[in-house]
Amino acid sequence: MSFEQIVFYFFSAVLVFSAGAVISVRNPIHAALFLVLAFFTTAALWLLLEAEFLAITLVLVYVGAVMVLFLFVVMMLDINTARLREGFTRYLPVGALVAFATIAFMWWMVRREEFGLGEMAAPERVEADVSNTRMLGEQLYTTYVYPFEIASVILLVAIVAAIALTLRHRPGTRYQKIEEQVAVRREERVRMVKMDAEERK
Amino acid sequence: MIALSEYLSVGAILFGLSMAGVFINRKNVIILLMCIELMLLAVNINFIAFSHYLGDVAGQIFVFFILTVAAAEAAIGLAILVVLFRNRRTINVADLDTLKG
Amino acid sequence: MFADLPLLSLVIWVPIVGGLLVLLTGGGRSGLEAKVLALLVALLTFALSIPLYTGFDTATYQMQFVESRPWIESFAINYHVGVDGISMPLILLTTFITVVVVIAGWEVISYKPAQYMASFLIMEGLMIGVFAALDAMLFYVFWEAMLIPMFIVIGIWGGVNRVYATIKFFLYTFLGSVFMLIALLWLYFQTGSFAILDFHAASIPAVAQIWIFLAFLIAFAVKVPMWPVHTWLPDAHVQAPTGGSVILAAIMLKLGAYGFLRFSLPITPDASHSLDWLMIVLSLIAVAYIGFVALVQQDMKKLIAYSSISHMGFVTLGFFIAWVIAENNGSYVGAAMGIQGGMVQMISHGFVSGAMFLCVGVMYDRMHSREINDYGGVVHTMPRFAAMMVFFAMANAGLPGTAGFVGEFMVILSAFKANFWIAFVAATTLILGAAYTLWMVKRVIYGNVRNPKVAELKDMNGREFVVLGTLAVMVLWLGLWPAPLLEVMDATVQHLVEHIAVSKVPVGAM
Amino acid sequence: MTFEMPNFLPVLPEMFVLGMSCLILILDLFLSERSRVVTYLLAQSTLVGAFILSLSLFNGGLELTFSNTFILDPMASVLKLFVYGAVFMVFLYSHSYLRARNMFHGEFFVLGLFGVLGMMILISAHNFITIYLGLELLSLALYAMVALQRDNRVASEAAMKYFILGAMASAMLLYGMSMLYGVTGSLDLAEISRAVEGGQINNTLLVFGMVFLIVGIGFKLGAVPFHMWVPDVYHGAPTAVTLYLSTAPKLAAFAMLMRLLVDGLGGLEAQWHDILVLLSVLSLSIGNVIAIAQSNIKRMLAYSGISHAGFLLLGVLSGSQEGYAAGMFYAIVYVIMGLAGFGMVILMSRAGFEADRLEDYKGLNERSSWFALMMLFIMFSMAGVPPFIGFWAKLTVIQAVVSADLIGLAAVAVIFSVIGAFYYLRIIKLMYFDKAETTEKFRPGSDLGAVLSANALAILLLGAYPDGLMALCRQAMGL
Amino acid sequence: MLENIEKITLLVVLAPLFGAIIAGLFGGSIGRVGAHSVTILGVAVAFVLSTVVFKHIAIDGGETLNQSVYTWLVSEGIRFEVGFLIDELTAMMMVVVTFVSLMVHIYTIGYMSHDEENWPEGSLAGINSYQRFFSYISLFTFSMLMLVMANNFMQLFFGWEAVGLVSYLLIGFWSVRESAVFANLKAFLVNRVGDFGFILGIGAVLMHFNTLDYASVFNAVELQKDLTIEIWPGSQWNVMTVIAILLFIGAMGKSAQVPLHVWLPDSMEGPTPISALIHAATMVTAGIFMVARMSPIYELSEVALSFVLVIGAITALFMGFLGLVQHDIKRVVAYSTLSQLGYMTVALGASAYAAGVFHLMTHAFFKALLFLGAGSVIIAMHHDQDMRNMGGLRKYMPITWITSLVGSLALIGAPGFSGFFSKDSIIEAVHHSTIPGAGFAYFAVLSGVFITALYSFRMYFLVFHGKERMDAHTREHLHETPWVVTVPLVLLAIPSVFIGGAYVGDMVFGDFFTSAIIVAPEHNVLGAIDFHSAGGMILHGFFTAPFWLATGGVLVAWFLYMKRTDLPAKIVSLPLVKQIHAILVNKYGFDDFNQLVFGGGSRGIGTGLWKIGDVALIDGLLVNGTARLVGWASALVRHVQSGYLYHYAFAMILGLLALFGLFVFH
Repeated sequence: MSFEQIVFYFFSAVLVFSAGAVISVRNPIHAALFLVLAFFTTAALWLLLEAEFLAITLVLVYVGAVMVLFLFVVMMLDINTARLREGFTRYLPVGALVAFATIAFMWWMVRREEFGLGEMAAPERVEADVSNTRMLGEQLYTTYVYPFEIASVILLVAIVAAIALTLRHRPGTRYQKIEEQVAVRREERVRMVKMDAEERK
Repeated sequence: MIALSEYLSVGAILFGLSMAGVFINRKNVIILLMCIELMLLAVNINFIAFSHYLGDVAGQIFVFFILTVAAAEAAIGLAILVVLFRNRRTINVADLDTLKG
Repeated sequence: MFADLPLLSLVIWVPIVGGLLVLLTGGGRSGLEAKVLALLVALLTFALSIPLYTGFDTATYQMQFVESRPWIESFAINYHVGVDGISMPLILLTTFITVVVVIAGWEVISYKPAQYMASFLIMEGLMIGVFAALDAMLFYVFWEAMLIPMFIVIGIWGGVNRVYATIKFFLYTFLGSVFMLIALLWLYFQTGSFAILDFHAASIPAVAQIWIFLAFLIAFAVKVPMWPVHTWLPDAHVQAPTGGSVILAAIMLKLGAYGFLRFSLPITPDASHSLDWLMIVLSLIAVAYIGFVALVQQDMKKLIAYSSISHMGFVTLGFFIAWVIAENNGSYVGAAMGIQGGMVQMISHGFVSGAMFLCVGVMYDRMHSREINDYGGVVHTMPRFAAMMVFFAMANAGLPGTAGFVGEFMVILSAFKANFWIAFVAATTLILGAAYTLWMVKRVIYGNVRNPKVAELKDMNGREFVVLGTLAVMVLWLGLWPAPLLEVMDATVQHLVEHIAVSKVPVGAM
Repeated sequence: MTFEMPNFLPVLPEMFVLGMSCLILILDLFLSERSRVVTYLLAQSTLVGAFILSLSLFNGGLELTFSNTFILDPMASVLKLFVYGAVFMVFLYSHSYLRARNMFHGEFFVLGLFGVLGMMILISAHNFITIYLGLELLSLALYAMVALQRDNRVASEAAMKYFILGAMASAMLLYGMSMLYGVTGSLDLAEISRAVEGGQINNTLLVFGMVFLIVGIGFKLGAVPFHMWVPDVYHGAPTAVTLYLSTAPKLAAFAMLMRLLVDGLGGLEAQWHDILVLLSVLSLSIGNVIAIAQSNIKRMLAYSGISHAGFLLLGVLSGSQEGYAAGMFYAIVYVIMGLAGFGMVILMSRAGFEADRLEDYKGLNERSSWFALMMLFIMFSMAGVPPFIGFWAKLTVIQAVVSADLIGLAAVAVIFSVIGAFYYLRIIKLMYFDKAETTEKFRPGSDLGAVLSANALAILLLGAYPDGLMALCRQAMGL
Repeated sequence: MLENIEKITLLVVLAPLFGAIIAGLFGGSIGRVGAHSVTILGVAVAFVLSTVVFKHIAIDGGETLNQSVYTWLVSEGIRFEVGFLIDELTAMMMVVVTFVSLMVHIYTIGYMSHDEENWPEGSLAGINSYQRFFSYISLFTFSMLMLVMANNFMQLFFGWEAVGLVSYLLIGFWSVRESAVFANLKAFLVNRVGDFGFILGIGAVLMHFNTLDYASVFNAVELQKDLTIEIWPGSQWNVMTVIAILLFIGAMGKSAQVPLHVWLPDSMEGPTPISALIHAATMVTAGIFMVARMSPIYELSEVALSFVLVIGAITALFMGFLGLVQHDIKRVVAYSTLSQLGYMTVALGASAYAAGVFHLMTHAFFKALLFLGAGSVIIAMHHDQDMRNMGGLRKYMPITWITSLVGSLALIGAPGFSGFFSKDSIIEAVHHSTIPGAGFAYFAVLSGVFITALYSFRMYFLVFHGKERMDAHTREHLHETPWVVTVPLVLLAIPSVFIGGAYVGDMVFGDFFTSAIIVAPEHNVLGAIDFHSAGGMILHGFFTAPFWLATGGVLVAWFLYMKRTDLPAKIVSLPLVKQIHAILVNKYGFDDFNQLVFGGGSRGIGTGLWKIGDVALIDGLLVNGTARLVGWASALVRHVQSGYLYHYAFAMILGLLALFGLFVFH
């Protein structure tokens, strides 16, 4: 077993384990942390596949931003550790069977000859001075400029949507409205009251 | 040498597991969101593996976009989650059964 | 004077447009505007349909008054209408009966009269469209669209159980016709056209013919209706308002029978031939089985409804007797008489059953009951009405001299030519028809007045008298001198017989 | 590496919509609650403008640009035109509904327009990436719109369900894309098509990938068994959003189906044909049968939508240009009918009253015979009764099926459409045959009433002259 | 020679129709006098013109007239026409029909003058019932003329049914009486059973001759006589036999032959004038007329003739018995009618058509006379018809008494009376007949003579002689009926006595009917009788069995009902007689059987088919069952939509797996 293989199998095993943990642990915070682990191991696998840029991005964007967001929401919502619901164990065997069947089938499909080394040999290692980032960038801004623009719109939509959904104007909140304060006139603030003098008792 | 099928196997198992996570999980919705992230991750592994073995950079480009979209998706998903929580004070999957039949 | 007008189109569209106008009037407070307008439209349509008869060339079987223009070019669907000796009398029947129905509903309908009248006018146009259409798709559109106003009529102005009845009516007939649609499409792909006359000319393999025939059969059998898909009819009739029952019995049932003549027989003569035993058996079941069932009905409308099914059995019997005649006699002589008998039966049944339903309606409007047992001795309070009712009952029982006789007579004569036992079973209608009709008459019209409400009945008013009287004249006229009707259809039917006598199976094919 | 300047002309409508959306987004910030109508008007003018642009670009030719990631062919043009039209109608229908529910904000329109953009991208996509991105743009906008009424309990539940299932479906779609990418080595539809037809590739793997694609497509169309979201989301979402989500996106979904299966995997027709047969039969049966048991009209229309999806699939699976044209015609007709159907729900509703229970339609004929008549048109059209347009849609589809010699399938389809007729009839029964619970006349706002009347009358008039629309669809398919 | 015979014949038919329409539609405005004037005028015109035609055809030997009035319809070149065939047979029938009808019209004026009493208080139907009655009987006259004058089967059937219709209307004329409206329904339905055979017979005729015109058919019978038809596999029937039997089934209905006779006694529920006109003189003899008219066909089938003979014989004998036990005066006459119709039928079966028709004619007169006499009694008895309440009426109503006696003598065949000639010729003819069944028939007709005499004079004695058994009130008001009643009696009595002697020579033994009736040489029984004139017959008559049998009958009646009036009751209580009596009172159980088997049976079948076939199977199982199935499936499948996200996801995965399994694996 070459070093590469050891690395591969190690990270793969960790990845699969952490994925399993994500779906099975009770505490969502633990799940999120296992997900972070999964991202890290995946990034390692991608490095094996010479996708350096994406591996780094995955760590930076996902671990650094998305998962933080997740954790933030978990904390913010103050969600209790979920109770196991009735029926979970009852239907678990069926669910597990289906899950197993699906995985088995998919696995069986991808382990075919066509994807073996015979049909698809591993490519030569690229030279060290070839920049994966540059390669991606060139493609991204030429051939895939149209999708790139769309992606930006998607992000815009995500922003708009997230704000529209969660931003709340609390009716009780008080703001200082400077322009109103400046523009105020005497009549608005002072009311002249005419009263008959009261007799002093 | 690691065969392409090895990577694909990892992707397949990961995908299958996360898919199973969606329906086996009867706890809170946030785990479902994580499962979605895992599914996309599995797909990404596939793309990058293919991209590597085909020697074609397009797969990586696609992964780039998937990552972007997944981030956006996570944002919206969490936003919906927040709205949901505010409305119902729960995000338990089993409680989301007002609409049925 | 009429030669330049697109008469058929006018006859189709005047009532539809008129109906929409009636709908738009909203009827006013009393609905009088709607009624008057509806009557005018119905009369106009009837007037427009008369030149179809006077200008009809009886010497030819060719389509007349033909209009054709492209409609949906993507699928070669044309607005193609025309009439021959088979459809023309039915169109006249439709325009005539609609006038009757409009008058019959005059003061009876107080709830949303505008919608009521509009429904009937629109239905009239659509039914005429069915009879006139020479393009299969146009036919189908009219055929299905017609269900809508009927559905509404039964549902809104019907009896207690109207919802069940009308939905049953709709779904039954809808189910029937969708299979026809598939058959029409299949034919379209064989011939490259939706023209019915092209379908007639197309040669079709035997097995395909069987399937097409069965598809048509479901559609038409439901409409006729034939046993065992007849059960919608009693329910629909019982629940429908009088006008609805009249249209249903007088015209809508004819559509199914017309379909056999226009589609099944000429398009799939070989399948009709090989399945004629089925048709004959079903027809005879209709005559005998339904006759017995009619006998025990307690509800007058239901009884008449069953009697309609039984009478329509004669129509289908007459249509499908041809090959048995040919087998037993070596020639098709006598087949035309069967088909003509069926045709006459259609027309006469239109008048007679319509009149019977109107009679029940006259009583129902006063008593709000259709139960035979609630009546008895009506003759003592409504003698003029009783005379009418007995007259129509006799016509229903097939008394010679009335319209009801002619068709049955011809069909039985023709059936005898085919086979003694077919005629035997068919002729049982003489007994059964008389039994159920006259037994009802006995219990309703004659005898002592048992129900105090009957004692307070008022005889027919002028409107009812006009309606029934007109129908009586028609029934009598058709019974005493049916020759003009036969003359109109003779060439067409002769041609049809010649047509179906020739196999359409392509030579050398299965 | 040189950068070739792409031809921007075909993308002009997309650019216009994007630009206008951004403009509205910004402008909306500065508008007071009372002048919010400007947002609405701008959104509508955006659609009109896009319509004009697309129409002027519609020349029957085929153009690829942006390195073949974008395609403008007649199908795309026609579908886009109807998308604008549909969304235009949606906005027309919704504005008073939104106002009554304090939802008349810019977000609805902006998200709506972004959704339109997503649909446009999806319709014009010629690359897996653009398909995916278009789909996601559309979906994200839709998820947000469903949850837009923030204090609505059911809406947020619906949004959550929609989101989870939608994301899962797109993940599956992606998995399928990855497999196809792996075996064909390209993301470009034309190249994939070439590779598939080249016959060098193992069929099993292609089908394996394709199955995942079909899951994604089926989900978007709402075909059984990937339909589970449809009733809950249609039911839970605010009616204005339901209106949006049940109409225009179907056109995009149809386009996606065409792009992926026909343009991309045309070589696998024999395989996807069988799958679509299964899906369509399931959709027809499940959709029609469950609809019968519904008591909520939005839910009922949702199930009816599922059955309509089955019909749409029937057209496509017949595998001929005629069939595709039939499917497209069906999709467009369904959109027109769906607009009217949900439009009626909106019309009937008022502040604090959703009018989504079937009983709410009791005795409508007494309360307003005109709108009862309009609803009658809509229902009969959906049931496929002539002379309404819905009939022609079913006809063309069945015709395509018959022409492919699938008579048995046609028979199944018509039988289920008869079963389906029952629940449409029930609405008519409620309106016409039942007594109203209130005798109060029903007088909706005249503008909304006019819109609905126009929509329903269009159903009738198009039924009388369906040729124009049919010819357009056939032209779009190169017939 | 008559120039305008075509127009005259048309007028014969149309005059009564005109009267009927006027009286029927405008009865209210023209009043009673108007109504009976116009109808009597119409029938009188018809009668006068009929005699003119009779003279022209029968006496002056005019050409047989075969004229077409109009074409009813044409189908496949076969013309169905309305037209007249006037030969001796027709001419005779026309005269008989119009004469009896005229008498009945006149008689009705008296009989119906107090008709309003028969209707309940406030019944609007009773207001113009008088006019309506006249309209009906004129309409009947028209229909009957159409029947006898027809020159084709179609019109024959038209007339056949039309007289049935009028009979129906008249039996149920007093529609307030449940028994009347039951009787008319029964009459119509039983007749329809006959018509059922009749129309099949017409079908057979059309099938083999391709025309319904008498002349063409009769010309072609020789060519077709050996054709066979397969009724059920393996049994070939001669076409002529089939046609003849089917047509005869029609005749059995109309002429009330066993077993289709059941309606006739019940038809006595109608007013007496129509019992005389329709149910004795004319309509019921239509069957006889028809068979005689079809003699060319019947002559070709010995099977059919035997059938006719046996049926007739059974009717003649067994229906006579029933007359013995009736108490209702009209029912006695009715059973005697049945029995006499049996005689006529026997004559037809024996190929003695002329004798049959001759008996038809004489019977028309004397039976009408008897009925009208009975009606006269009924009027006097204030519509009490029970003979047990009568007796000794002789001195109160002499004209009625005398005429009734004449009628009774004619009926029993007292030598010299017209009934004698006709009945004796029949008996002689049967005696000479050799076809199967002739022996039985001979026995039947001979026994019938005794029975006839017995019941006739039983009635006669019970009514006109003996103790006056009516209540005092009735007795006080007993008096002879007005002239409109008695004049017809007298006018009918005349032919009852004389017509037989006057025409027996020509009609039975002469060549009066040669152009109308065909008899095969081997069947020529009348030719075998060895006397040929009235006088000879009378002389011969005194020495034959019938005379003695009749005399015996009269004597027995006298003994039982005049001399020892206690005896009948005693005889009836004898062991065996008691049972026979019970059978007779129950009319052999025909009515009960029909009620039970046909009435109950068809209702049972109907209910069964309806409840089980339509309601349970078709509607319940198929139609609503499908709907329920769909509804059930809907409710069930609906639960899949559980609302739980994980179920939804699970469904998607299952769908994916299914697609894998089905399509990726192959």
